[in-house]
Amino acid sequence: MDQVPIGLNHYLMLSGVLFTVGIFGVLTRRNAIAVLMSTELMFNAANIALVAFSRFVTPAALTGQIVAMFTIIVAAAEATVALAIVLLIYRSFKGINVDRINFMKW
Amino acid sequence: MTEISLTNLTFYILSFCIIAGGIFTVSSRNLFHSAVFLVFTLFSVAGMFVMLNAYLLAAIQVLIYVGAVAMLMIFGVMLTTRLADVRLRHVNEQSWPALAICGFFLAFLVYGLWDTPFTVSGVPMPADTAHALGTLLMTKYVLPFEVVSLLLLAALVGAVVIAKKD
Amino acid sequence: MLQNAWIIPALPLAATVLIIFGTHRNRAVSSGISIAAIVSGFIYAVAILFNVLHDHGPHEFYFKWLDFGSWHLQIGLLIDPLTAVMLLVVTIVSSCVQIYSLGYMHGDPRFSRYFAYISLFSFSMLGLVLSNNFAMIFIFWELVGLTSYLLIGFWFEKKSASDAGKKAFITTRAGDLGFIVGILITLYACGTLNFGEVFTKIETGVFAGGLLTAAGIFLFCGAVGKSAQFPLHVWLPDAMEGPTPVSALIHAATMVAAGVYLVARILTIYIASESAGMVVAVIGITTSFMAASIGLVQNDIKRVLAYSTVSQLGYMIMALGLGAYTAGTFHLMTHAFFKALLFLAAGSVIHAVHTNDMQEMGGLGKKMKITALTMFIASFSIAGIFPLSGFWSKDEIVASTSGHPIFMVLTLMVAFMTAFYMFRLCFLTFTGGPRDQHKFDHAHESPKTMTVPLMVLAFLAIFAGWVGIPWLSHGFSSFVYHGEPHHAAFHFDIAGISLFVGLSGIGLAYLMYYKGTISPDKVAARFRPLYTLLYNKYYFDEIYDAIFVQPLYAICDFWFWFDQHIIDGLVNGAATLTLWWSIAKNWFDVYIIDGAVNGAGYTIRGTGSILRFAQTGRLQNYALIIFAGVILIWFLR
Amino acid sequence: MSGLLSWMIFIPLIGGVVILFFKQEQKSAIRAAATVTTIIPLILSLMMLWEYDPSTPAMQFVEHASWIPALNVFYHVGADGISVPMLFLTALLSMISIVASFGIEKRVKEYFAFFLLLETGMMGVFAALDFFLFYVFWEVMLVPMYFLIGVWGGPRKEYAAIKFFLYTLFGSIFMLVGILLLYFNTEPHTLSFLELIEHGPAFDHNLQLLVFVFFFIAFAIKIPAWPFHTWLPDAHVEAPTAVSVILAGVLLKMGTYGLLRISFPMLPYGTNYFIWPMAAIGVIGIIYGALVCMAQKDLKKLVAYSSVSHMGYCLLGMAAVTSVAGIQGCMFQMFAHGLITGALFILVGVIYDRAHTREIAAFGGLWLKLPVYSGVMILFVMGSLGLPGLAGFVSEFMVFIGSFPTFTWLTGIAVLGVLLTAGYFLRMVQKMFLGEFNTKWEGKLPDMNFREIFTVVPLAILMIAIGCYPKILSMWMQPTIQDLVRLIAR
Repeated sequence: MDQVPIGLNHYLMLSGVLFTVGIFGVLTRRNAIAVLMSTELMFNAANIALVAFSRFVTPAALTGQIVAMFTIIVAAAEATVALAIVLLIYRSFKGINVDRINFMKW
Repeated sequence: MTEISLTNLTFYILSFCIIAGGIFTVSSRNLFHSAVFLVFTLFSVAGMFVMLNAYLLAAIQVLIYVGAVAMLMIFGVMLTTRLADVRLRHVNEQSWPALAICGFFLAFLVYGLWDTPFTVSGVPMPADTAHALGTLLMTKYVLPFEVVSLLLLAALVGAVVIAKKD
Repeated sequence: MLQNAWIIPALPLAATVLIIFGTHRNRAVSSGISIAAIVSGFIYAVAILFNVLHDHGPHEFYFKWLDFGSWHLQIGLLIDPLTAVMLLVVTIVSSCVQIYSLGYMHGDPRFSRYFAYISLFSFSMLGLVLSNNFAMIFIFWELVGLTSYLLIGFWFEKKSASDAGKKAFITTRAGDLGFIVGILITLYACGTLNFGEVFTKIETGVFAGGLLTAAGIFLFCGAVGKSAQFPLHVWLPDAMEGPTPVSALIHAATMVAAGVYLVARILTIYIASESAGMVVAVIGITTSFMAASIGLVQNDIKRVLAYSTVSQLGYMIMALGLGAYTAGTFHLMTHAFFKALLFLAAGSVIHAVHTNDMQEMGGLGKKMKITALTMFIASFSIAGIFPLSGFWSKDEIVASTSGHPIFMVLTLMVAFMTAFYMFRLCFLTFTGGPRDQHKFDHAHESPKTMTVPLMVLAFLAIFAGWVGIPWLSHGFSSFVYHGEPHHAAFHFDIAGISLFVGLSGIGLAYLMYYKGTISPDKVAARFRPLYTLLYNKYYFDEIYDAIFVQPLYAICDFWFWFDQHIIDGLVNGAATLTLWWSIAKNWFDVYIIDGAVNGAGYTIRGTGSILRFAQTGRLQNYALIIFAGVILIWFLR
Repeated sequence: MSGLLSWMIFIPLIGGVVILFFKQEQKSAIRAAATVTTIIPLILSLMMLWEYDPSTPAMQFVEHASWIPALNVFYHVGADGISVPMLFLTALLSMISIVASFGIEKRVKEYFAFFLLLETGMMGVFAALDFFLFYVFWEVMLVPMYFLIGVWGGPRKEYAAIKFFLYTLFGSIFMLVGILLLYFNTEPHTLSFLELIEHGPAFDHNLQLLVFVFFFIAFAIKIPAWPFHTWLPDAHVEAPTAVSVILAGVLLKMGTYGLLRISFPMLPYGTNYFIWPMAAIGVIGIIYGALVCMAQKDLKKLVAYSSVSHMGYCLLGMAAVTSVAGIQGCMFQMFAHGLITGALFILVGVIYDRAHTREIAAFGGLWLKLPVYSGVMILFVMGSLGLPGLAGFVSEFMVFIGSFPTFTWLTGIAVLGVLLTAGYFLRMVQKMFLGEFNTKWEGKLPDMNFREIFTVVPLAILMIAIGCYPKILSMWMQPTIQDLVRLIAR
């Protein structure tokens, strides 16, 4: 079989698939924590893409890695706050099913 | 004969682990299982970072994601979810449209990424990226760095305040 | 002396004011004041008479009462022989009546008020005869009307009395409308209302022709109302609801004579305008004949006298219309005395038996000798029997018709009827047997306060006419005359016929009501339709009620309805239309204009209410759609 | 005393404001204050009569101050032979009405405050010599009147008050248009009565006709001339006694006053053009009012409709513009009607206060039990039906004298009104005062008390005095009326 060297496109493909999976999770999971996990997947998909670009397009500048690092940090912060909110929701709604939290309409 | 590079194989294995972990994460009925699969996925991503010569980032990924975020998730799951609930539906009623749309999305993505001619630089990655990253963070990106530290502080305080019982 | 003649009316006025505001609680003082005032007036009037006998005048005194622009109205005194005579007549009759009233009204709860009214009347009547111009005479004319109203309705608890007062006031006022118009025409034509000045204008021909005739007829309307001439005579019989002394004073002797006085006063007009004069004469004789014929069949003693009064007033009016100034005024004077006497005597009877109906009397002569005697004297006088007052004055009136055969015939017929009904009255009342024993038993002669005035008036009824006896140097006609003194020669033929007519009337009454030779009932049955017609007074009241009063009420009700529903309806309708318009506009505003605005909102809301189902409130839903949109954009790119 | 008119106008206003500071409970204090406040203008008006020089038609007691210079508006007041009697009448009737209002127990403070405001308006209308000022006062009157009827009135007070208000306002609009037409047709633009009168004959003829009609509508509603009269019975019947007195005694006079003061001298051509319709309306009013009176069962309504009839004489008299007698008769009628009808309304109020009904048929034989009341009532009824010796006769007679040469036939018809007036009043007298005493009132109807007698005595004295010696009234008017006739004849 024709050995194609693992290139940027492969990484991007991976990132895309992971991202899609993450999106699917975000769109379908009822549990808020599960949704949060799905977003983590999407973050990771993005990070993969960033690091891949950094590796292949601007290897000297390391900009992608820097951004990815910041993303991880922000994601961590996001996760803490989101989980705090989830806890709050849980206390208020006696549950964390996202489709019950539909008071955003009207 | 084309050299089957270990890199390629590692890539595919890791890719598989990532995607499979991801799929299980989003599809697992049991939330705790989801969290475990997530940790798995995150580890896999960290491995992928290594493949991309981003060692420091890989370390951070493991430390933060696996060590912190995943643990948070697990704590969250354990705090909020009665495990007896597993028999309840875990996905909402729009899973099929979402699946279709995601399929479309993936198709477009694949189609778009497959033959997009990215200008790939031939310059190899520096071996010691950690040093360079450290230098960059303290020089060129010092301001975002400080902002992020502030963000973390704010998130810390905010999380405490939000989650605090009155 | 003469310029202070205003004192004569002023005294009763003062009496009125004193009684109303001061002494009305004390009956004796009130009546005393009133009588003192009128008696003083009488004395003053006598003094004036002697003054005027000395100098006929006319004497005139006035002040400007009201002025507008170049015109002015006066209040003034005009004293000439006519005035002097009238002053005397009014004061004498008024004095007698007031003294008589002391007895007649004794015990009435409104005794003081009665005297206040009587004094007010005396004031007005005296003012009337002293007036020197149309405006002033009209003022007092109305005032006597007011007092007449008050006195007719004196016993106002009785509906008939208050009705009669109202009727009297309104009927005479109907005549006064003409009077006002006449005054206006006169003022318009002459620029003055002073009698003397107006007469001057007439004599110089400034005031002449149709305008003069119109003025004469309109002015006569006033007299028609006040003197109860046809067709406004209907009030006078009803006016008998008042106390009898009032009837004597106001509705026999003085006030009703005011019309005659007016015609006499302005006789110049009727002499200058023959047609106006003829209208006056015709009205006079018509009234006279009609009233006398009604008087034939009435049973109410006062109503007989009332119709007699109307009839006699018609006599005077006719005479004046024919230009016989002296005759008219002379009869006015004598009539005042004997008619007042008749009324007072009748009042005495009524006082005794407490009924007005002659059918319930009879035989009273035995119990009331003075009353009966005076009544007979007065009846002879009015019947024109020699040598009583009535003979002389009636003779002059008959003589005045000498140029007009129809008038003369009618006059003599009236004389016959007058004699008949007067003696019918006398015989029914005083002779024969009592028809109501109970009333007869309670009858008694009246007290001195009533009989003395009767005697005084009886004296005058006999002798007052003697001033007109031609052989006594034409006493009256050389004193009261119009233009040049006109000394009618005594016509033995006319006097003889007149006397014969009177005597035959008496004789017929004697046969029917004293001897009973001719049964009145049979006569009545024989002429049943005529009798019914006369008994019902030619149905004047009914006719007037049907053609004036009821239609007037109907018209008033109609116009009120018109006012409420048409005019006010228009106003309210306009308001309602505006309201409807507003409502329509409001509807338009709310549903169209605002509707458009709201409609936009509704549309959006409606759409939104459909679209809002997209807003599930579910984050993931949104996210899915966003995601789908992203893909779509990408796809469409 | 300088500023006499201003003091007369504004003292009631000041008094009204002062009364507002009283407590609602201090009823007697409020009444006393109101009485004093109205007595002062009365005294001032007597001083005005004293100082007034009746030998000249010129305006006297003139006050002239700039108010709105941009519009040529002045505070300009003055009095002449037309307004002096009216000012006196206003002051007198206001005082009497205040005394007659002592029986008011509801919202005493506001009542008297409104009443005093009303007096300011009335005085102002009669004194104003500037259109702007006139109009302001004219409208100022409306508001208190509206509230006085609408708050203190009878059962249908809202209807009556609104009807009165809207009707008058409707007329005011016409007046405003007329004022503006005159204002913009003078050069320089002016609102001064005197200047406009001076300018009078120079107005375009068609303009005169138009403006005359406008003014006439405004004033005819106020008079009220037939057929604009229907607000009057409603307003009268519903208004409290004292308000009726003012309404009949003063407000109605503003219509005729307006015609005499404004329309006639300013629009001589229009006036002469419209004398026939005016006379006809007057005569219709006389006869019509009298006929309608005859159908009345409510005493107050009867008096109200009699006002329509009596004001018809005013119109007829003033329509005879060439004669002093006619206009003078009109002025007399205005004054006499104010006295007589004012008193009649007080008397209606007296019986209403006792019996709480005004149904004529409900009474009977009152003369037996209420001799004073009945006597006074009959005196004023006689005055109203034109009995000689009382003021009503003089005015009617003068009106007839004045109008007869010009409107011979119309006057002839109008004379009928005298008879009809006698008819309906005597019917009323018979039903109420004569006959048997209606026993249902036994002991319930005390005779007039001192205060009530006090309110009518001045009116009775004036009525008799004018009736007996009219010169006491005509002396004030003579030169002014002659001058007015001259102005109209221009």
